[in-house]
Amino acid sequence: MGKDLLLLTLISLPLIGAAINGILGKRMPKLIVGSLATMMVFVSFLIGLTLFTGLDKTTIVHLFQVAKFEDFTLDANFQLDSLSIWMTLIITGIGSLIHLFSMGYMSHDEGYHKFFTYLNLFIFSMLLLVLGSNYFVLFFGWEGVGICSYLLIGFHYNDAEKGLANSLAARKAFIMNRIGDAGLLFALFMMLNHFHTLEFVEIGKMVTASPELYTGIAGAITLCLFLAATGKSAQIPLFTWLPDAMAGPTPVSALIHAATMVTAGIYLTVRSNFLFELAPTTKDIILVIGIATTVVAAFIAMRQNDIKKVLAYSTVSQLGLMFVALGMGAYTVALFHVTTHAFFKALLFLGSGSVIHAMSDEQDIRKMGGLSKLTPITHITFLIGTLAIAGFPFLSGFFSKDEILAHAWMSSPIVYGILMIAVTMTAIYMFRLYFLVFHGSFRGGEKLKSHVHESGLSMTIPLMVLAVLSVFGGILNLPGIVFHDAGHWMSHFLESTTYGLNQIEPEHMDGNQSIILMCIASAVALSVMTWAYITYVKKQAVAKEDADMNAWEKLSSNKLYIDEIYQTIFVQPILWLSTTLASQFEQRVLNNGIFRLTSAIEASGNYTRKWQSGFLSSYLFWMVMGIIGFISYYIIKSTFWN
Amino acid sequence: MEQLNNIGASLDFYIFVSIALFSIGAIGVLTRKNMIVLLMCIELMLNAVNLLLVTFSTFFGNGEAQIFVFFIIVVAAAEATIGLSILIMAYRNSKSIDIEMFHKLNG
Amino acid sequence: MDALIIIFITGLIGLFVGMLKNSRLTLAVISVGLIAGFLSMYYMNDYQSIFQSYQGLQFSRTQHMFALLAIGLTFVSVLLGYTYFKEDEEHTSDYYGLMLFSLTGALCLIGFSNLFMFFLGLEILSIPIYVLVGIQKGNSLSSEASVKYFFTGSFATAIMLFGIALVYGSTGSFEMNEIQMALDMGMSHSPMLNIGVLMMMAAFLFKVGAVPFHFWGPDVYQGSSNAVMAYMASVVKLAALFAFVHFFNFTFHSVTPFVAGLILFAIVVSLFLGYLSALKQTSFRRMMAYSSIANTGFALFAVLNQQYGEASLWIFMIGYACSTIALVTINMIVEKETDNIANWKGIGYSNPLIGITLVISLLSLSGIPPFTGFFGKYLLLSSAFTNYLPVVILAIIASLVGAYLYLRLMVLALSKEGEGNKLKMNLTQIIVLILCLGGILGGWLVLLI
Amino acid sequence: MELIFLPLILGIIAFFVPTKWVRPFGLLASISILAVSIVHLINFNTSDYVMLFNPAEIFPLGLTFKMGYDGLALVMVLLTNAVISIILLANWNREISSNARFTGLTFLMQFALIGLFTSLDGILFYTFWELALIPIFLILYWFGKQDNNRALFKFFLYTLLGSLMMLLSFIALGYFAPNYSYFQLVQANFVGKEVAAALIMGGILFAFAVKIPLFPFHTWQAPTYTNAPMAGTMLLSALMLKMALYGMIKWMIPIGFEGLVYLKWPVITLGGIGIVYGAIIAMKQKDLKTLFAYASISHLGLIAAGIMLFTVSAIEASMIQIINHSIVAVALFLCAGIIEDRLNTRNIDDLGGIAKVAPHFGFWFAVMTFISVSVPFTAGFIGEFVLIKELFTAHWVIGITAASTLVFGAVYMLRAYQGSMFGPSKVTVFADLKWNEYLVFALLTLAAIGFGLYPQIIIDFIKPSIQFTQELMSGDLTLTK
Amino acid sequence: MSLQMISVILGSLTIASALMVILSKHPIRSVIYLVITFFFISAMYILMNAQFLAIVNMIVYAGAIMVLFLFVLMLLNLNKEMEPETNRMGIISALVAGGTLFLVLITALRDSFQYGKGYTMVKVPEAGLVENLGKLLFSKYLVPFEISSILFIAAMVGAVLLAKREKQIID
Repeated sequence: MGKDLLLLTLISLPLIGAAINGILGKRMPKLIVGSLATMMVFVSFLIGLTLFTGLDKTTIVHLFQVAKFEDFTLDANFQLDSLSIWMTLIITGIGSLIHLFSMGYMSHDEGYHKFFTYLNLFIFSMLLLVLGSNYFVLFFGWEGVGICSYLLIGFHYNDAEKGLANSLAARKAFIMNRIGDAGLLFALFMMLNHFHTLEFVEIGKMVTASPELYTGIAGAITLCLFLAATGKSAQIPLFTWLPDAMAGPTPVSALIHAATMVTAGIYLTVRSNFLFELAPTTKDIILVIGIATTVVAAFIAMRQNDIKKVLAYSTVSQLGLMFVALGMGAYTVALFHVTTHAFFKALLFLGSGSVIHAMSDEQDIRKMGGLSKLTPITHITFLIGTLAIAGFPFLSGFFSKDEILAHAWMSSPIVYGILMIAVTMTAIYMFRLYFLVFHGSFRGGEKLKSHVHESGLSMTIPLMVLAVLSVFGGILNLPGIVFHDAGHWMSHFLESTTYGLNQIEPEHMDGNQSIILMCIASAVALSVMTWAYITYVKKQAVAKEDADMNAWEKLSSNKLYIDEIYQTIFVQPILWLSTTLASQFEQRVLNNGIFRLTSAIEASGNYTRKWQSGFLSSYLFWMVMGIIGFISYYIIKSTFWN
Repeated sequence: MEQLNNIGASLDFYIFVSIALFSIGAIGVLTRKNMIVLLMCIELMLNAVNLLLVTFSTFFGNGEAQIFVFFIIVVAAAEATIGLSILIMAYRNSKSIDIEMFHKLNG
Repeated sequence: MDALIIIFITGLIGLFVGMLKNSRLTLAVISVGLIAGFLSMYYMNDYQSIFQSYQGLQFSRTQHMFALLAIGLTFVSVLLGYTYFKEDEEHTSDYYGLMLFSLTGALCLIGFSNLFMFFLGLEILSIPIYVLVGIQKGNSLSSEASVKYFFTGSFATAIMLFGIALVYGSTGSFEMNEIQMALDMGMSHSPMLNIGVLMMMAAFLFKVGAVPFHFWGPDVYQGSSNAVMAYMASVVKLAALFAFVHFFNFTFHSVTPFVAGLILFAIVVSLFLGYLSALKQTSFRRMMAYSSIANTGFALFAVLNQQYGEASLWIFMIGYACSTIALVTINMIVEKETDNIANWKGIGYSNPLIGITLVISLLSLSGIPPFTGFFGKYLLLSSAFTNYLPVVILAIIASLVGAYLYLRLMVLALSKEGEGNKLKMNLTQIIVLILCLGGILGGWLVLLI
Repeated sequence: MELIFLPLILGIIAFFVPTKWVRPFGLLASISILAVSIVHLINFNTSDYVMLFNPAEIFPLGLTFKMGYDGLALVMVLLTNAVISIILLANWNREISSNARFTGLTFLMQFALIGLFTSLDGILFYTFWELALIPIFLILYWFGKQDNNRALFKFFLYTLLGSLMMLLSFIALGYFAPNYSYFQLVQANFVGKEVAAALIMGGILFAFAVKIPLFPFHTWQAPTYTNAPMAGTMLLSALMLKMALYGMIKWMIPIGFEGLVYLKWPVITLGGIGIVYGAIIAMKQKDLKTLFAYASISHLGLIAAGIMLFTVSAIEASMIQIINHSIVAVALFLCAGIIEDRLNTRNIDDLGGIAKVAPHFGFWFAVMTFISVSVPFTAGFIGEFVLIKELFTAHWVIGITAASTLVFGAVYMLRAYQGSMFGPSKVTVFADLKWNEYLVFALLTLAAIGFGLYPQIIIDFIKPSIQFTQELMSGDLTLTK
Repeated sequence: MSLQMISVILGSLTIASALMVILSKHPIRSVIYLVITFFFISAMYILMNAQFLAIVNMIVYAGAIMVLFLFVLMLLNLNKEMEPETNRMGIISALVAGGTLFLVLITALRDSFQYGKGYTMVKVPEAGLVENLGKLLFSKYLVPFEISSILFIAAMVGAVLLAKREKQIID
């Protein structure tokens, strides 16, 4: 099998899985449905591995031409290079684990086959997104994942209590993503107008050949691209959909809203790095937005009581962190964090899924506690995930975060300082979450307690695999200072797609400095861990009820009122406009205006009729007047116009 | 001979008389309510036309206009006949020959 | 000439056949006579007439067409009237006779080439109509209509005669071509001639029923019977309009530009007044009368069009007349005690032939292609387009009001509520409907010949 | 020949078919018409101009009676025939399809539409334009709500006003060309008379604007749709409106491009306003049909604005979008019709939870919703993509305005979907889809995805026609037909 | 007394009697005044050497038509004062309209007056004679003459039809 065919097989397998499950799934046993879907993704992963090992240079696979317009063509082309294969591995790898997990998690659900259909579709779209060789195919994937996300968030629309909320959350996610999509579209238009192609490679060539020609337009394009990225990757100002998106089943949150889809924005930015490099202003904007997002999200996460909401805000915060890296031009670093984040965030979500599963769909951490004994595997894996995200030394998150912090230190101590605050907050809310869930006493009542049980194998195996990955993920990109030979393997691997533009390399950093930064980070993580242990285990502090909160806690637990602000600023005015236009302009001006006109015309018939009085003398009178008028016309005209 | 052939007044006088008769007829048609009088006024108007035509006939020394007058008289007679029979019929229906009484059809 | 004699004699024979009180026989005689008249008119140039042809009555190609149309429309009117006339057996033949006499007048009015024939034609056309309008003797509305028509008509005749006298006074001739010659030689600025022309125009506007001489129209149409109304709206209007157009396009063509302003005024006011007043009517015939005023407004565009005026008028009139006759026939079928439009409710839905005829007639009247009404309007408007664009636009707006009017009638007649209301139709009525349908659908094909 | 007259003949026959047989007759007849047009398609070479009627002589009034099709027209003919088959299929289980009058009128309308698309003579075009109005009017009147007179009058008079303006323009065109043959009209020379050309085209455009409908001329649409029967709405929305867009591409631009420079931006502006206006109003509508009507204003505003750019890509994209809109219109109004059939209401407030009781319907409605918001993989995406791109290239403001449809479209469509399908379970009994409805949905989805993945098939057909226009506009073209 | 004087006096008398036609309240008086008007007009015809028409005018109008009018008046028993209460505004507006018509006609035709001013008409003696008219009537205008018979037949039929008393309206 040639590479082309392998690549196409890789992409189409999930689609085939989706098709089979979609059409026949209802009549097939659940086991077959689930394993078919999982196998499809897993085989894709294996193919991806094959391609990964055999990767030498950028390969472009031409499938067919979608349409040829006057000055541009739209092609369905796919591109195989280090970046795309890397993303493919993450997607299919994590994806197959989560498929596996879902087989257990969703086993009691009615829409079992539907769920797997959607999941497979999602994987397909995601593969389109990362494997497309041009922005057009990317956009297909981009929107495709949006649709799948919509379908999966609203998966439990039938739920008696939360059905409405679920579907509303789905809608919100889709619409917010659409705003970002519009940005992507504009970027595409501008590219079409200036480059007359959407192929990454060709645009890259043009831009690198004569960067000075494109500096102006690159700014505009990258701004639009970044707008798209904020939509998909939940950055300020378009981040509010992601926490709501946790309404979906937990595997969905893990796969889509933590590990893969939300990183599409990062992928897009990395993919377009040749443009971003020409637009320093955009990069600054990205930096600022990234910092703001990471801090705000971390702040909000501190007082959330829904286990998944905490993780969701944590995801937003981590994504912000990745954008900070992007804003500094550290593309591979961002991708490194994407990778490690995929491991531990998927792990955390799946862990929380396991907890929720065990708790019979209870998500409020105030009702949990002391689960460490009841669900040991979940407990251990969750702990690993927590440690990884909090930056416990030598776990995966530690390395990736550290790279970002190092870059931040390089660029400006202020940035570093702010990021440190965010990192601290991350540790705080994560340990709070961990201790409240797994330690202390069970707060959910006896009845619930009797139901609590460890999840089945299909759920724990992914947890264990991911835990291993979370622990050892850092190996992929060890800091060069410390591990000279093994260091920065991933960065080097990805170099071919980042065009070797002027990236800041942490190599330039003083070795001691680097180690000091690492130490600071470790110290923070450890001290927060200790503090949290004291607070939540020793003192048995519980999450407060709303009434007892002080001002900042209220702010945090109410998500800084951002939803309400958006509602007031954007949603209400548009809806008001809609009603007003419909009732005032449409109804009064256009509709009634016309009816007034017609009724005026009809009424005027009554006036004209009055002339016809019925009296003969009047008729004769008017005839005489007519003749007089005629002759007067003659007199006047012949006197004055001749 | 010249003197003998002078028919009296100039052309414009006859035109004046004719216009006057015509207008008087029109005023009659407009003012009077009695249908028979109305009919008579219309006859008056037709006679004004006759006078005018005869005048022109004399002026042009051409007999055709007099033939035309002849036809007008014919038509006037026919119209008078029809008019009077309509009048009788209308009178039978409404017991009146006041034209003001006929205004059921309006609007 | 032959056709005229044949028709006159048929009328006379009809009067005598009427004594037998056999309405079918009368109809047969009249029909045969009309067909014979039609054929002799059709083959006019192909055979040697036994009568000496007369200078004052000559049929050019267009006049020939108009004459044929007039005979044809009379035939349709006769058929249409059959159902109504036969109930009044005493007078069946009188109706037919008068109608045929009137037709001879119409033919004179179409074929005239001197003012004698014109004047006589006009009178022969009108006088039987005065009678026909009032022939429902017990009906006070009918006699009122007759009175009104007669007095306004006589008054208009007087005006017309005064105009003729003045025209004669300034040109010295009653021959059309001599008048035209005199005008061309510089007479057209003479005040006397102009006043004469204006007074004749006033009388013409009266005959065709245009503002401000339209007042008789609604009252007379409403007061008369369906058959007579159909005849008036078709043949009388056709002949009068033709004479009008003929006068102003040939004889008075050098004056026409001068009076164009007045004609345009008449057009615009007729259009709007006609359609607007029609909107609120409840009597069908009255509504059609107002609609006829408006349609006259359209037809008057022909007066301003020297080149194609008569041809356009022909097409327009065939569309208008066929539609009107078809609608009047339908009205006759549905009429109960009064000709209230409410009677029309739902008849089109339950009676397919009526429905189709009605829809097509109304659409043709609204000026929607590919019906003859559209082509008529199109021809008239397109020729007026360059010179009188504002008026054309006004006419278009007015025709929108008209479309609304016709649409309402259509909607009423097609309403599903009257379902099951099957109506009885005579053979003659069916024939009339089909003939009209043919005229509306195919009349414009004449253009292609 | 048979392409044009088959519907007419079948339409007339349909009036006399006994009620029992009307349904199969209608479907079979429509399929046979479709088959005939497919035969034409197979024999068609994209660069051809196939003349169906080509009399050499010129009749009075400048009538030429030329009829024929190029790729553009053939695509429209196929669209018409296919959509009518689909509509009849969609109505299979409804009472209306067993009504001889409805079937007959539908075929008459098809006749008028095919005639319109294949006419190559100005007067013929106008004739068919008007003719199409009559069957739809009767369908709306007889099969719509009984109290719909006001809306109907508005619809009829509005369109008639437009038509009359068009008539005026055609009359005026007669002064610029020797006859009304399309090939003569396109060569009408307006050099030095651009204002006259603009006025003439303005008249024609007015007719089109009413039918499309462009922003201030749209008031007839919502009430008409609301009162119309499902089939009538489909015919109106999926076919009638396309007449105007086709007219813009085939007639207006080639004939009067000299004057259109004056109209270009006004129309694009109106289109832009329509996009936003329709979308914003659609957001709060409660009646599904009204909502879709306003959505339609939004969609068609985009197409109209795109056509007025006169660029090849924009016009090609418009054609794709025209086809897509037909699909969407049939789909959405079918959804609304299904809901109305089962529940006798279309008010979103009264709906909710249908997806729970009728999951299949819920699924297909969702698919249709996504098709209508132009997600990738559907024809709408390519069309919208290129249209917005071209608008954006012309001016960034209009580009951004047009792009708002992406977001707003998602807002109102998802709101409609969510409001009726999800949420509180107000609806407890809802018969799921019938076989014909399945089939219709499946066919529409297939078409949408097919054209979405390979729109080139449409472009290949219409490209010669559009290039013809372009060459005409650049001024180096001589015609012989 | 010159002919000119005679014609002026005749004209004035004609106008005066015509005015009396419309001014007299009594219909029968109107008829009588109308007959007188016709006599004066006939006299003017004679002045203009249109003897044939003068005779015809006398016979047909004064003799036949007016008698018919009188006959109808008698028949319908309308010889008493029939003028109902008159609408003053209507009268005034009618008078104004008629007067305006007169003035407007005079104004419009005043140029023709100048055109004929001082020009006394030259009589062509033969034109109005019976013989000449008869020749013209029966040669050039034979067809109109014959066709006018249709008019008479129509009028006759119509008059009989309308004026005949029907059975159903006798009561």
